[in-house]
Amino acid sequence: MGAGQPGNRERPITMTDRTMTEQKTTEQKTSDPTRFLSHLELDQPDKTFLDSNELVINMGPQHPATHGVLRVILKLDGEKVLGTECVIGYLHRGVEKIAENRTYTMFNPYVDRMDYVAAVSNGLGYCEAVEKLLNIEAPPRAKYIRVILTELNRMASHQLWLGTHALDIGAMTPLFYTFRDREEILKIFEKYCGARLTTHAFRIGGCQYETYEGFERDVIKFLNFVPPKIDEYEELLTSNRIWLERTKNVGVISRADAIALGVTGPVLRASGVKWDLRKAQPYAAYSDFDFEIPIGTNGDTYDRYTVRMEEMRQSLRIIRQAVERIPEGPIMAKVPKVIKPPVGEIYHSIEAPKGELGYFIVSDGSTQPYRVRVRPPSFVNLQALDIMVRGALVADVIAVIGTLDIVLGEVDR
Amino acid sequence: MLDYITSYLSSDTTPGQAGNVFWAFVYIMVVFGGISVAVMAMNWLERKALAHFQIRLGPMRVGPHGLLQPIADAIKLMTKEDIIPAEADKFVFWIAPLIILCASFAVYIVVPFGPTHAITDLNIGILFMLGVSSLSVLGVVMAGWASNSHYPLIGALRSSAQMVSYEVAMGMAVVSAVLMTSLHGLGPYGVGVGTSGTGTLSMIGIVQAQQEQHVWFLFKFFPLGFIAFGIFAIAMVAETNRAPFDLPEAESELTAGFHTEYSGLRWSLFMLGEYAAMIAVSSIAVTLWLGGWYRPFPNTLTGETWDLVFSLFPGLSFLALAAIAFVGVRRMPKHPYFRVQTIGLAGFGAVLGLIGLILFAPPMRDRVQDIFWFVAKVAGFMYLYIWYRATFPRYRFDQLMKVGWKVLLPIGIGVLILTAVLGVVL
Amino acid sequence: MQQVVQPGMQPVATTFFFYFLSGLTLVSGVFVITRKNPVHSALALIFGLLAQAGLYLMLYAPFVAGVQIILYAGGIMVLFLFVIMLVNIERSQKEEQFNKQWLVGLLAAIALGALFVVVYVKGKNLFPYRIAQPIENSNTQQIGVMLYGQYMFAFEIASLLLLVAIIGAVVMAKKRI
Amino acid sequence: MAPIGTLHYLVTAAALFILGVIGVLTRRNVVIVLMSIELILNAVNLNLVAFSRLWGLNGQVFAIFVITDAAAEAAVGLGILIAFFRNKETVNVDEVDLLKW
Repeated sequence: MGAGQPGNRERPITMTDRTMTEQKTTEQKTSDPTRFLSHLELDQPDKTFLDSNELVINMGPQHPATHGVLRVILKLDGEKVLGTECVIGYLHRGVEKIAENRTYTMFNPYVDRMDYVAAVSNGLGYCEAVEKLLNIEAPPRAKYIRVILTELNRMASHQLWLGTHALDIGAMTPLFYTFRDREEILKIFEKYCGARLTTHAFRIGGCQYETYEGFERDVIKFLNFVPPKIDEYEELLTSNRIWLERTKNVGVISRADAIALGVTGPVLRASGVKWDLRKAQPYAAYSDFDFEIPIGTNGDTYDRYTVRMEEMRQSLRIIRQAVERIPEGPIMAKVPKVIKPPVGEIYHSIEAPKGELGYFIVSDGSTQPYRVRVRPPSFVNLQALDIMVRGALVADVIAVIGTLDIVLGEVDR
Repeated sequence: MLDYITSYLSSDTTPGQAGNVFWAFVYIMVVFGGISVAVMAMNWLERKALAHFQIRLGPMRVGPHGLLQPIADAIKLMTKEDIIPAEADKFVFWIAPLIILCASFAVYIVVPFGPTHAITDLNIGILFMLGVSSLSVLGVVMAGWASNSHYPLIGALRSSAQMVSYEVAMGMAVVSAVLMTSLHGLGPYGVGVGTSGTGTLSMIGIVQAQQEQHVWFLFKFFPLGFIAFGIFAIAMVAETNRAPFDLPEAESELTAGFHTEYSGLRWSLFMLGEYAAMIAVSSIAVTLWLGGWYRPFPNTLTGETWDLVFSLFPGLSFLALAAIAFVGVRRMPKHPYFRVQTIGLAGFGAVLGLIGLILFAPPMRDRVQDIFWFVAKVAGFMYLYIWYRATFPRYRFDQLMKVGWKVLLPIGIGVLILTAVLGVVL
Repeated sequence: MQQVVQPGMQPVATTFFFYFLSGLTLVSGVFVITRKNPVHSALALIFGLLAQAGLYLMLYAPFVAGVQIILYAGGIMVLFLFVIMLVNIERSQKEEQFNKQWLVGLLAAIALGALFVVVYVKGKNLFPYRIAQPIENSNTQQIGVMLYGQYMFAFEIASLLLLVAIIGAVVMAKKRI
Repeated sequence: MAPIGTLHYLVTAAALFILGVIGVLTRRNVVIVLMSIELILNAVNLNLVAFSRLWGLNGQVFAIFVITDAAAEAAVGLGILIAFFRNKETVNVDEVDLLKW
């Protein structure tokens, strides 16, 4: 508006100006941390549809596509997203506080309830952290079992992600296909430890259970069963024109931004950073196996999709190697009956399906941890939502929430 | 009075044209009742077929293989509490589903199920159909606005923009088909010969033109008919707000779009309207490009033998359905719990078989044939709708608009011009 | 040009339908100008337009009726509803609905009405009381011929007008061009 | 009852016209003023079509032109309305008193 007023007329831009502004923007892009803040200015009065800053819409906490109880406040200009703000905490159960009143062993099942679609990974991270604190090491057979189950769990988590992500974008059918195949993994879990979702498979110092009769056979059967199924998902989606249009160049996050925000996991790798804790800081028995880290180039939703699809295949590779080479021996290290770690603190992180899952445990020498702090990948990755969707359309917000692969149990803890 | 009723039977025109109020009323009842039943059947079929696409079983509990599920759903929806939001505009909220329903049902006035099996034949038939079906946009907009809520409003804005813009491309495709009624250039098979040079907008006239020219317009001016049909087939999916163009009711984004705030009977009216509109646009497509009630291969497989063979199809298809039902009966678990269901399915199969046998009788055979082919073609489209829904992800709004305005519309105009040129040149 | 109408095509109960449809038109017109809520006005206008399409059908103008439905009810009214949704009508509903000169306006309109009455009463004989024979049953084709023949220039001007209107509307409504 | 003649249609059209005029002259809401203009145009159309029953098809052709005109008018009018509303936040016709903004 004011374009007709004198003095407000724009100065013709010269060449130097342009280069200067360009420099400025690039500089700003890398250094200014405030651009990560959302500028919602929610206290401004809600005006009408025609204003540039008018429609504030609540997506969630009851919404079919926010993967649980995430509430995203969207500021919209028509369909264009001007800014978002995530409101979390609807699933907060105070897991970290509970830890302070439980013994180390008693707290173990609680971590399963954080990322409930990847409970095995959570347990692995916690057990390894406490083991590190106690300065003991699980026996090799236990490590191999842990790797097999964790990778199976990664498969399950990615399959669930794929199904729900595709459903968000409007393709209904992959959901059922992935759930059919995830069922096979859950059956193995059920046979192993009796639980399907919140498995509580590992104990501090190793595994509680020896593998059941026919475990290897089941796993090999699964390994032969699932690759054609992955091809089937890809057949439905990868070359689908609409899928490509919906995912390519949507929710782009640059390499620098991803690192600056602390994003990890497939989201980081899709932006072209080759960072996988299984390779970078090998834990459990991962150093024994041969596998690739798939990375993307553009950091868009499509790259994240391809990275995860490839990760599924790599997981299968790891599982195959582990099952073939699984050593005999004990499954439990010598662990004191009452776990009383020495005074000290420890940070241990693993590569969960969604990214870096870290446990920071402070011990005061008693049977209960003084403080447990979890670094949940979903929580950190969720930060990137705002920068990924700003300027995009409402439909892209859904796609990006799906591609971030968040689990609200883990975000809220 | 009896004369009045029977006199129509010997005439060869639609009741609307014959001015026979009694038969017009009968036809209206039959058509609207039939459409309602078809919507219910479609509901069942969609859930069942979609389920089998998705390795599920779909409804299985209510009746054998869930055959009574639509009835159960209808009863549930009718008895459900009908919620009107406190801040909603009551009157507009109330009338919006009715507008959609009326718009999608009024279209059937001119749908030709056979040469005489239509309620009436307007000489602006196709214009009437397009016009009336475009009225459902009003219902959508009003529903979204009256709900007084953000999601329905966005859904309504989306859907009105979508329906209006796809109507344009749709109109182009329709006009090129209408043009073909007056252009008798040779088709690729050298069959497009005719005498009269007058075009028509009447639905029956369009099918008769195809009959006279011995070609479905789909194959006329070979690629052109196909392209026009393709444009229409895409635009009609967008027009009825179905996957992959179901943005207005994209459940993952807008919960349910313009009918988010509706419940119970009113919601079911929306569904009824949506499915009726799907059948309506499919019948436009069938009439314009697939020869309407005309049987397949009218130009190559001619002669009395073929006529006889094709006239057996209605009966055969019902017998096939009956056979499927009896296979289902055989595969029913032999448990007392399933006895009622087994008997029900067997009865259903018996009724289907009986209908099939009746349709073999010569007088029935000839009467029903037209309707059968029309319905079979429309059913093919219905299956396509389900197939799309099972296969495709959803477009984003800007992409949808791009497809409508930058792809379909220019191609449509091009096809229209080429059709005109070819028709004059050939 | 005069063609014998098939007996079947004679409209049924013409008198009743005429009074019904014209009554509907007028009542909806009254609603349009009296409702507070523009959406209700638009709804009334839509019904009026549809009733008028019925009147056109009674006048053997099926093409105009079709165009009326497709363009007016399906196009222009959607545009109206769209705009009503965009602008904030909450406030305008609370305000005074009629302007300060409403009495003058009403008087002027009544005067105009009186003029009409005078003209129609005086010139009653100009219009034959019975309606003329329908020109042709399907006159859609003839309208097409006229549009592309006799009225070719007007037709082109109309298309130009639409183009100008499109550009004008975009220029008006867009925030930044 | 007398058979329906041209005059019946003309009277209906005249009444509709006057309703439109009343709407234009008395209402304050721009949207309703625009709708009243549509009423006026419709009254004209009804006249044209009624006369075309008597004197050939020219009336119907003109009715189509009038509908075209109405579409153009609605598009431009509503465009102006949106521009106006964006600046003044009102749809009140009394407040349209600036020739520029």
